[in-house]
Amino acid sequence: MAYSEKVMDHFANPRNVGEIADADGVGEVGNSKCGDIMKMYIKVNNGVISDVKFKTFGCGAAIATSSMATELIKGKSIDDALKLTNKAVMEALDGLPPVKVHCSVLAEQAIKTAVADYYKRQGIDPEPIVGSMTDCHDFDCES
Amino acid sequence: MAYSEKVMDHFANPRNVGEIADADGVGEVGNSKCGDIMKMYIKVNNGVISDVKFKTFGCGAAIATSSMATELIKGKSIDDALKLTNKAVMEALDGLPPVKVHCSVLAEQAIKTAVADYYKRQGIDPEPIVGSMTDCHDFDCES
Amino acid sequence: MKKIYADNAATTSLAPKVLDVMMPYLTTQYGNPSSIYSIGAEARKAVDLSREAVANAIGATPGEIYFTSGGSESDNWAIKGVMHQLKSKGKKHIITTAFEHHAVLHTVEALVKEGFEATYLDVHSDGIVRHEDLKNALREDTGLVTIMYANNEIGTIQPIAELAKICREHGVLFHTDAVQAIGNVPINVQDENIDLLSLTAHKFHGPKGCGALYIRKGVRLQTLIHGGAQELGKRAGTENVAGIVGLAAALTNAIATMYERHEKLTSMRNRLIDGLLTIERSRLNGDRDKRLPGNVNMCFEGIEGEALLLSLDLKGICASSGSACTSGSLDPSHVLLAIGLPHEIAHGSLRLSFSDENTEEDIDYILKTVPPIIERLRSMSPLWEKIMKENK
Amino acid sequence: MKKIYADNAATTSLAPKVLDVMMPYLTTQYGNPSSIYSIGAEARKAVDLSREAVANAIGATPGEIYFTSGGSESDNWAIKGVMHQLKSKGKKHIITTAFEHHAVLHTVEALVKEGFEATYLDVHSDGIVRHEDLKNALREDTGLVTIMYANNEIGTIQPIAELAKICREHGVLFHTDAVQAIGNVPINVQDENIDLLSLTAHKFHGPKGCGALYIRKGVRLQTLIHGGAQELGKRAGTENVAGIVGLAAALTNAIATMYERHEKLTSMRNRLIDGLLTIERSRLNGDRDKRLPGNVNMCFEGIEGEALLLSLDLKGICASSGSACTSGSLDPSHVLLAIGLPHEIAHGSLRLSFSDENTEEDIDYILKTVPPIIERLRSMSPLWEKIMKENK
Ligand SMILES: Cc1ncc(COP(=O)(O)O)c(C=O)c1O
Ligand SMILES: Cc1ncc(COP(=O)(O)O)c(C=O)c1O
Repeated sequence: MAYSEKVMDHFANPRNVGEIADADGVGEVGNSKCGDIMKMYIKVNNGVISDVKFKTFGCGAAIATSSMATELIKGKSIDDALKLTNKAVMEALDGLPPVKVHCSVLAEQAIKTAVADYYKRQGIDPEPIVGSMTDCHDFDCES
Repeated sequence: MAYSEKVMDHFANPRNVGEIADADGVGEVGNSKCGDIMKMYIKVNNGVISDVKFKTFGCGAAIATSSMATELIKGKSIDDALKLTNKAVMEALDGLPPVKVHCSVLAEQAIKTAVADYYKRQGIDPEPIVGSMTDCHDFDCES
Repeated sequence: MKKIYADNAATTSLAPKVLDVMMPYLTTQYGNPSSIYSIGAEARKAVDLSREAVANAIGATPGEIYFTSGGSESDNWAIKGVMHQLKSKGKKHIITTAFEHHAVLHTVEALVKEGFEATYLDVHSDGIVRHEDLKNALREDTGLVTIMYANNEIGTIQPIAELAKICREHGVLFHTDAVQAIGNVPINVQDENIDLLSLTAHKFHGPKGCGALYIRKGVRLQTLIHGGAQELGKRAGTENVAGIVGLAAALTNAIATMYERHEKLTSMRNRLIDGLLTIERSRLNGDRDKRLPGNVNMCFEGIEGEALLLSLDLKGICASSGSACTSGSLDPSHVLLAIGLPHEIAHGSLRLSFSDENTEEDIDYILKTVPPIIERLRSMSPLWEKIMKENK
Repeated sequence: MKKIYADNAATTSLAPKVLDVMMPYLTTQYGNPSSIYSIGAEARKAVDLSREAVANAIGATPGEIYFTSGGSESDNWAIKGVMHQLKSKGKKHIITTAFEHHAVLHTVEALVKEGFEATYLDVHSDGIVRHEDLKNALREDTGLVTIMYANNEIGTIQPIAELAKICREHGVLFHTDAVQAIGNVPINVQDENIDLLSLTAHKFHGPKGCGALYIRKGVRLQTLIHGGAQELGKRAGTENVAGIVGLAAALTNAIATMYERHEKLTSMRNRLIDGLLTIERSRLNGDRDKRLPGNVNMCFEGIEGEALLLSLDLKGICASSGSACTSGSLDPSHVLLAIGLPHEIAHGSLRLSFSDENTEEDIDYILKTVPPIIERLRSMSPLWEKIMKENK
């Protein structure tokens, strides 16, 4: 395994844990069968993500990627947030073991799902902007 | 492997090595393909084996059993010599490793062959007295 | 920071006095046991004496003990060796359980791919095989029954003597993977009608990379590793002399201290189980009594095993979970699924396994450390949130 | 009494500095590499670094190195694994040589029993395989060619790069048992087109019971030991961490010191050969130049190998003979028969094999000790008597 120090730091001291009661968008990805569930709450002001919180059921990498992903999008514009790739999350964490790469994908998807929810609440069809969502099993739970 | 001290003693200091120029009986058993050849010379006086010598090509156990066998029959009557079993030789040597048991059989056969030769030289058919001889391969070179 | 090693079912420390016994064979006594000269003969003697010691430990004779590279090789050899041997006799059926170690399960699966057939016995919710199930599964063409002595995750101990007796009565060979049980429970292959038994040294304070297979006299099986005439001509390879000597010393010691250890560990274990069960929505996996003295296996709803283990590691506690984190698979433990747990609960298991080296203070520390970790993880778990909502 | 260990082809002493590197893993660093907590991660790191070191030593990448329990397992895995994999593709033919180690020969024989076919290449009187012979033996259905890098008895080195190139050109996989060669001659699996390569630690001052198999990326073969996900999922079993670390350290050291050792041993070897050849009716077995630097293998007519070895042991010299004394077989060496020696001569062979630890004084002592022993044994040999008579 051998997680990087960054991963362990974000696991031991996750940033932005919690819920946002009056969130503008909420996204949940993964499922318990797969072993990981990420739930992300965003608050949007003038197209900027002014606040973000998460709750995660999952392994160390799942928690750390959630934490890092929230850090990376907090204060960013929605457009920038949508550009966040799982690769960027991994890099920011100084890498992940190969078997844990899917966690970073999950984090990326959680953000997109929350943004999609935000657009939906705005009465905007999210699909052209965010793309279609896959769930845990679609990106290979086993790898 | 682990030969007993007795075996090592008889290997390092074999008794009765050599030839008897005017032997009364000579027996050779085994063959070089099998890896062991024993040649035994006996001198007979009044039905007693007054002298015995051997030459052996073969492993440590082959040399030690030859040596011990000659010790055991020297000074004995021919009848007693014929009663010498491979088991008695092994016991006198404090045992042999299982893969080396055939060497003691070879020693027994060498004595019998020498005695048979003695009888033949006396014009006596040895078979009723000594029994028929087998060679190395008959008692399983492999075991 | 306090360090507590509570993963003795994964591997154990090498006992210093076992290492002492090994040291000559790691230094001056480096001879090859097959060599004829003195230094080789010394090594041969060491291997022979070790074989005798292992035989004595399980009620076998030395000629029935074969040294291997560990439990996995022993399991593979026993199962493939017997089935390949019996194939020509028309035997193509294997009976095992759903919660065997992968060394057994994947071996059986490999045989199934070759055309053999397998029946997986139910292990019920308590993690114990029933002898009626075995009786019902036996077929005319059953060649081998392989059932582990004690499970490596939940520690449940199987009624091996009973199961093996049924096999003996039906003329079917019986193998047991006793890797977890040996040294912890008394085993006698004669009394218990066991035909083949696997063990590995590193589970009882011996070295890693050395195991043994007991093969009852008269049982024929094909060789797994062909070559030189080592191990009575049945398992080739220059002997791991130091490993073999260490295995025998460790096993001898484990057997000698078994009863007092059993008592001590059972009481520690029970106290820990009782303490952890006070945590909301926790459960003990596997029968509470028919289990290894040093095994505790719990599930805590709403949290995931790896996160729990990492948190424990940060507090100095080495433990493990059912899920094979490093195996590349994210599936929850096949053992917990076999005893009927749903996936989401099976993901949150914790195994704590103890040896002689653990103390009551370790239990105190664990009991103090686990609850706040669970609370923290649950506080950030959307699954826990859901469970709480549904049950309000 | 002087003690000279001259059987380094059978096994070598564990180098003290290799043991030093192993010691942490025999004491405090006892973690299971599959475990998630720190002590497990340390063990994992040690295994990973070792894998890297072994890869570097032979020009491979870490993902191509699989640790095993030794040379025999590696040979078995490579040969059975490849042939069982290729079976479904209609490949059923194996090419090997008549003088392989039994770990290869008996494995091939086991496959032949299963229905595979084998061709044994002639090794000629010099103990060297000819590439024309290989070319002629290749068939449409040849799946694997396995030829040892250097022979364990007579030390002859095969033209592996040449042989492997032919295989590559014909799309046939090439395995080499490099157990005796590795660390003694430079080997680069890339440059030499080797697809699979076996090695074992105890032949280069590493520990017994630990080896490796190089499997070129993309080469598929079936698993020999199923179970846990160790060794990239291809070889199950808790890793022998200390052994693996020791293997890597010993190999690294062997490679680093190869050239100076080669020079020193070659000169010692040649002096010994010249000296022993002055004995009446003696002969050197195997090519004089294309041989391992530390290998001397002689036959002395009229005497039997074991008696010679015992006599040498009494004088403090540890050596070996072609005949497998302890194997229960009294057959003379299959290697010597393969190079065309008649049985009675093949019975009388002596192998002396040297390592870094040997000195010129050892050679002096051996040269002084051997002739009187030969004389004594011949004086009591009826075979020698015969030879002398026939040649008078
Ligand atoms: C050429 C060769 N191959 C294979 C082996 C087997 O190696 P191991 O004894 O480590 O299994 C040996 C030595 O024993 C050998 O010399
Ligand atoms: C029940 C059981 N069987 C087999 C094994 C495999 O043993 P090893 O890792 O020594 O090959 C283990 C442990 O790893 C085990 O717990």
